[in-house]
Amino acid sequence: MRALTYAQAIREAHAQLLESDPRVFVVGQGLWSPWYAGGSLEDLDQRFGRARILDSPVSENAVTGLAVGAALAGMRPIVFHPRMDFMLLAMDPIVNQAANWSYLFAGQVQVPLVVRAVVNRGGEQGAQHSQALHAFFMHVPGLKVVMPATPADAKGLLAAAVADPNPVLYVDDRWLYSDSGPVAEDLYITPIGQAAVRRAGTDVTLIGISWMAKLALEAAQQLALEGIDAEVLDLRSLKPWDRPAVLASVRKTGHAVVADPGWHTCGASAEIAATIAQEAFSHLRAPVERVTLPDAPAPTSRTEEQAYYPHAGHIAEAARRALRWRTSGPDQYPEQRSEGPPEQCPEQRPEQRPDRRREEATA
Amino acid sequence: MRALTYAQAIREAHAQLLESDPRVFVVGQGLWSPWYAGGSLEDLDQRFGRARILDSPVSENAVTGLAVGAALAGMRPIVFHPRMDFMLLAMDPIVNQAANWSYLFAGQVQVPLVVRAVVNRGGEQGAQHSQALHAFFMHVPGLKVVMPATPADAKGLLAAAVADPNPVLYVDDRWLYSDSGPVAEDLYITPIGQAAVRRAGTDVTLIGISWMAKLALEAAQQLALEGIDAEVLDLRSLKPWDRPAVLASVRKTGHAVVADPGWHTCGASAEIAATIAQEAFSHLRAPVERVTLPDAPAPTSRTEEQAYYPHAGHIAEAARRALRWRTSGPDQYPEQRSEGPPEQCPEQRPEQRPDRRREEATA
Amino acid sequence: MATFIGCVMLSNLSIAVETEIRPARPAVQTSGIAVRRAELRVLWRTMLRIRRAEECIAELAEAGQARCPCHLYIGQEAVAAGVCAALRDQDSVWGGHRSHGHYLARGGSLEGLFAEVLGKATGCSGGRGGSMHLLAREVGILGTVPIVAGTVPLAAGAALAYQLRGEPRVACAFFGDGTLEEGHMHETMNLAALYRLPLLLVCENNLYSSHLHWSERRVLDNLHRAGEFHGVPGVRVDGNDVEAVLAAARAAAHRAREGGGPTLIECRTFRFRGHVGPSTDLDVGVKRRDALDAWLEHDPLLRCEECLRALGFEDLDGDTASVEQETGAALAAAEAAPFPEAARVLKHVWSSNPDGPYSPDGARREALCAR
Amino acid sequence: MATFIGCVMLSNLSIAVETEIRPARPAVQTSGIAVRRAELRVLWRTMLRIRRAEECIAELAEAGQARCPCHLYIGQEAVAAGVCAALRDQDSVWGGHRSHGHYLARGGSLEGLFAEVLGKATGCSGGRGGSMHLLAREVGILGTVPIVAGTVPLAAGAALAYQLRGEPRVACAFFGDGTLEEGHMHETMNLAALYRLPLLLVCENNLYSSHLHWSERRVLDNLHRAGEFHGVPGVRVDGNDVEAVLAAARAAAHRAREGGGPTLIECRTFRFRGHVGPSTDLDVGVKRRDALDAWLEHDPLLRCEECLRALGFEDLDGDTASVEQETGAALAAAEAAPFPEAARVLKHVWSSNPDGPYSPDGARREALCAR
Ligand SMILES: Cc1ncc(C[n+]2csc(CCOP(=O)(O)OP(=O)(O)O)c2C)c(N)n1
Ligand SMILES: Cc1ncc(C[n+]2csc(CCOP(=O)(O)OP(=O)(O)O)c2C)c(N)n1
Ligand SMILES: [Mg+2]
Ligand SMILES: [Mg+2]
Repeated sequence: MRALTYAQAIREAHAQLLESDPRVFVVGQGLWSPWYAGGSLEDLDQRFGRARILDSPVSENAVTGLAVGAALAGMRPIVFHPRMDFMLLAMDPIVNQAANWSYLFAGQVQVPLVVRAVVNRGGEQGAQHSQALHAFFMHVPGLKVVMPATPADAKGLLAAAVADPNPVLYVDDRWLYSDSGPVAEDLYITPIGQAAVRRAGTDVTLIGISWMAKLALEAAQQLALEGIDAEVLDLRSLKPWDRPAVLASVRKTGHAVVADPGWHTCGASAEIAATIAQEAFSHLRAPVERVTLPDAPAPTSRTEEQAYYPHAGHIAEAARRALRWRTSGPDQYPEQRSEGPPEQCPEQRPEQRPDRRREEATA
Repeated sequence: MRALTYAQAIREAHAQLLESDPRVFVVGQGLWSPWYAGGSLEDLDQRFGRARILDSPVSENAVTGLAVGAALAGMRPIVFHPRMDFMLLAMDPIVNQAANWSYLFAGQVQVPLVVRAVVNRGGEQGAQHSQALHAFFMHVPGLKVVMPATPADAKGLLAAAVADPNPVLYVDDRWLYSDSGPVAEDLYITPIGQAAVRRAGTDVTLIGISWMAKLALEAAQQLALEGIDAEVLDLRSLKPWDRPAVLASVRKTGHAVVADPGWHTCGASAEIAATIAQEAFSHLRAPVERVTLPDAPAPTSRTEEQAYYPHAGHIAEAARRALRWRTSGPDQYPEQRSEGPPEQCPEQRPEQRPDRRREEATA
Repeated sequence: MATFIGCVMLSNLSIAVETEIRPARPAVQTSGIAVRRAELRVLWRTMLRIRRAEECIAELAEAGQARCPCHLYIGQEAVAAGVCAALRDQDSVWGGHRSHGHYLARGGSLEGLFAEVLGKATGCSGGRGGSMHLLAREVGILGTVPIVAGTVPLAAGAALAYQLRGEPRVACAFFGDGTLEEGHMHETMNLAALYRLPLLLVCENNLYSSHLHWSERRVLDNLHRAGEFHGVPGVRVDGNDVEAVLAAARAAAHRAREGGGPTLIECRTFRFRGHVGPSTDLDVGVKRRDALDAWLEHDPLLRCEECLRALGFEDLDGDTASVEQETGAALAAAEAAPFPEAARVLKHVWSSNPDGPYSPDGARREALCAR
Repeated sequence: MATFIGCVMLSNLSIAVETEIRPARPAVQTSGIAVRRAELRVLWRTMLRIRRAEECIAELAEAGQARCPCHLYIGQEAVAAGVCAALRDQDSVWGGHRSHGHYLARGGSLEGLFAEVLGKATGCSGGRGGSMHLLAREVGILGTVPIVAGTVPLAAGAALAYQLRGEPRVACAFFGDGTLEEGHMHETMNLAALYRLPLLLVCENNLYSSHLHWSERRVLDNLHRAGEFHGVPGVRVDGNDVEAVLAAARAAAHRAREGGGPTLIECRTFRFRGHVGPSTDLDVGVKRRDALDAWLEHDPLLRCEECLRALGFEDLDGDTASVEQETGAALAAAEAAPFPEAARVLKHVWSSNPDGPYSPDGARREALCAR
């Protein structure tokens, strides 16, 4: 099979979908630019015309709403957000509208919408140009969420998202754009909701999302050198996510590491870890490990950026920690301590502070 | 101590904060209305003037941004959102701006902002007038999140939120407004980040949020009749949340039920359950139970509404399930089955579907 | 598809009727625009049907039978009746929290509305939406939802769909004066002008947004000019004059269908009831009590009726009786209809997945189904 | 505090200068508004300082030393210089992604800017923001961040703070032409008019938003009229004429300080470099290549210099040398400065909680600190 890059695979999926289905169109920022979408939409406007490839004003909310309305009127829009950070302006059409309409009208309408959100981070871009907010959308009933990690899935999941009668958030990370891999030439569907086993193993299950799935595979290779046989699952879909596959693997290995390129608290890793801990309770031989971004915005400087983003080594270390637990028992395990609530701190004008003499009793 | 309702306690906190600190002002929708805020802001405009109690146009985004800017310029604004659903239009000023500015500028500025978000549900209001989205904000670094469950905490946590140098999301649920309880007359602070033990017990820990803390206490009373001695924690703060208190209790009881009035997937309950399962791993004698809203939007009809919202009985039943696990062992426990990924379903115009002959291989 | 870029003429529509906030005394010949006599009678009947339905719903709310928030349309009937009369069957209509009138003016089923408001399974939204969420695809009501400005970009999207498919259809969004305070209204107007979308933007300016008079929310009384900056022409009409509304909407719909792009129509009107529920809200805003008295004399239904009688129609009582009868029968049917099954609560979260999403809480779900 | 409700005069400012998109040949006497000779020289020096700094940053970016995205201000210097000269020390300035010029025009430290762009701990934002996030409270730069329109409501909030405290201060927000496509710009203008906020809204219309020419984004070329609907008066000036900009900003600042409310100033200008980075972006948009050639002849710095020479200033080379020297020294200092410690990464998430939030991943955190 010929190889394509991740960006080329996305572009090819768009082209084939536009070709095969007149209802498909694309709207969003950067569609007529040679560089905006990192090659993932290159020249589509020339091939399909600017009526179907609509580059838009900087109006995230209305443009997304426009796509929701077009979906309700029988089209299959793909609304493109070149950064997820900007998409925060479009939460109303996504969360209040697209996610709810099927339920609101008891199934009489459907919203076959694809919201494509690009995560574009690193490169010292900082806090407002880095966010991976997939957990928000996992939380919202009525949405589906996919995050392909390979060129093949980038294509197959876009086709699946367009074919799905529900609003699907398709999250692609620019860090994957130049990865290359085999991609079938015809249009095909990678089913939403199915994880992929990237490596079979028996000792520990590494569950990766997006580029963390790639790191998980790297970690497995490191671990193999130490005689640890890790099973690697690429989750691919976050909602619905493949509970049977994850649980089956963890029940087999007894150890799990969840690697999510999002923040820690209430992130995807929380849901997956909580579910494993509940449903594979009697099979777990160590706590589920979570490797995530720290609960901090993205910094800019190269030193802090380097420290901020996890590496394969973090996943491998988490796996070792889980496996050590098995051998050495709980007492060896350094239990985490919370720093507790931060203390109240000095005000800008302390004399203006409310009276604190009374501290209310808690019981 | 005299008793106030929850709404009166909020109102009193506002009045005392406005009185004691000239930097405090309130802006948002419904402030000049006799009924909009359910009595929680009654007549404040008359007492403090309409310059400091600013009823606003229907412009959630700009009004919230205005409050962020005023906070950066040395004020202590409280921006009022009469429904959390509407606040989805203000995600940019909250998530991109308020949450990030301290970090972005390496601590040189602070955003002492209170975002007050009311959850107003039930009453057949439906999907767009019911949402409790606190998990979104727990996920975002730089924000704090509180959800008082009693009149005393409603007052004390509002004062704490105003005193805090960081943006604090203060979530109050209209279902609590008419609850009555003792509230000290002077202004006082309920520290952010501390849970309250509402009932001491030894058999199972019930961790409740907002009105689910109330239901947890009711559940404990039901359980007491059966000889089960439940400890009830009212979490009060969601970010930071009181990990030491929760973990200490669960290490003691070995059983935990988390009761959260939000959706299930990636909700507050996921974070708390995952943390307990990781950090109290060797003390847990049964899986952590989660009682939440189902992963569905809010319906309207009374029959479906009744089915949608959890009752104390659900919490009690979850506690019994956890305790049964101890006695009868895992095999008795009905492990949950995922329905798996929903099947692809018929399109509106099937002839237009992309070619599905090729299903991409996963390994 | 029309060219995207170009300059829209601001003077395409010249029928703007400036009205004072306080209405003048009702005049029999209102807008001076010829509407066929038979057509006027149909408009009147439409308004009457809305008025009677709303009065019923007010009673249901008062009695606690309707529990969902009901935002009544009484006083604004001429807007829905006039605009919808200018639309064709295949055009779509989008609304907000106060949309009973839009639904009925399009011919939506009375029983479906009553049942929905009562939370019954036979409601137009299957008992999932209540008063604030209405759907009637068979008559082109593509959706009304209560997030202020929520459906306006959606209507623009439907207009884009029609344009892309080359269909001669128009999308029409109804919204209130407060709605123009939402930023994405302005974004939408720019998009609509840029893409020359076949879109009608109908602003029902009833002078209030919830408890606030317009003068508490802006400095200028010029809503018909909201789209001027973006190249969306606007007209202002007396929204209590059904003939004036119809004429403005016809011109705008014609322009849209011909590829001329969107038009904003400001209809000056007043709601006789409060923001929500059956009360009159005399306790809020500036001048509401005086204004209500003045506007009551300007009742769109009575004005139209006077006009019809002046035109020689003598047999209006028969219509009144038949509307009464239709309303009563619909209400009885709605009251007799069943509530949805509790177990349905997890359905329709995802389309075509009849069982809803995987249940997070297996035990609870079983409990639900057992109730 | 001023009364909230009232009607703003749209004709308060009458100095609007209509300019064509293609600039006319540079004229020595530009706006006809008298600016003191010494003042003009200061303005020129400010522009020169920006120009030289931006050229340095372009080189740093080209060399890969500056890694963060840098949106250069070259070509637009007259806007920052003119507006900031109209402000007082205690006024605040807010910007966006293209704000090096605003920062320097207010007197922000060159070394702080270079260091920030290089990601150094001594940067004006402590090395946490890079080019797109600048802070210099000592000179009233209250924050520039790259979410389009992100700081404009914030500036309005600062203006509200000044008004509530009765301080005679003004907040000034700089933003681009594309920014007016964000809905909350319109919300903010309404709030500013309603509350009569002491706010300057400076729209730098460089005709492009990223790769798109204005005509690909709207149908009318009328940005100075964006606030008219809300009662915010607007003026249009030649943004490459520093005297014209200063005059318009002075009038607007005066009006704001006197309680007259906000003003929108559209400054017509052009960026000589591309949207981001040192290139010229000749591959995008309509007409960009022709336009660039025309605008290069309209260089604001050269125009001002010609004007000074015509006024008899002979000793400009000395200034050029001193700016050169200052720039070189600042750059050297910035290059010599250290990067932040990796272990700082969890700090400042919450203010006054020096250790950052509880670390979710204890082991990883230890690893971080050990590096
Ligand atoms: C986004 C959003 N913000 C606030 C509200 C609360 N709300 C419901 S109706 C309404 C008033 C709207 O006024 P207007 O648009 O004039 O319509 P009217 O009620 O007068 O028909 C408001 C503010 C809402 N539903 N949605
Ligand atoms: C909310 C948001 N949407 C999109 C972007 C991407 N973006 C960055 S700069 C820019 C163009 C802004 O154009 P303009 O306001 O004219 O400023 P200019 O770059 O011309 O100075 C865009 C679209 C963004 N930063 N923020
Ligand atoms: Mg209104
Ligand atoms: Mg621009």
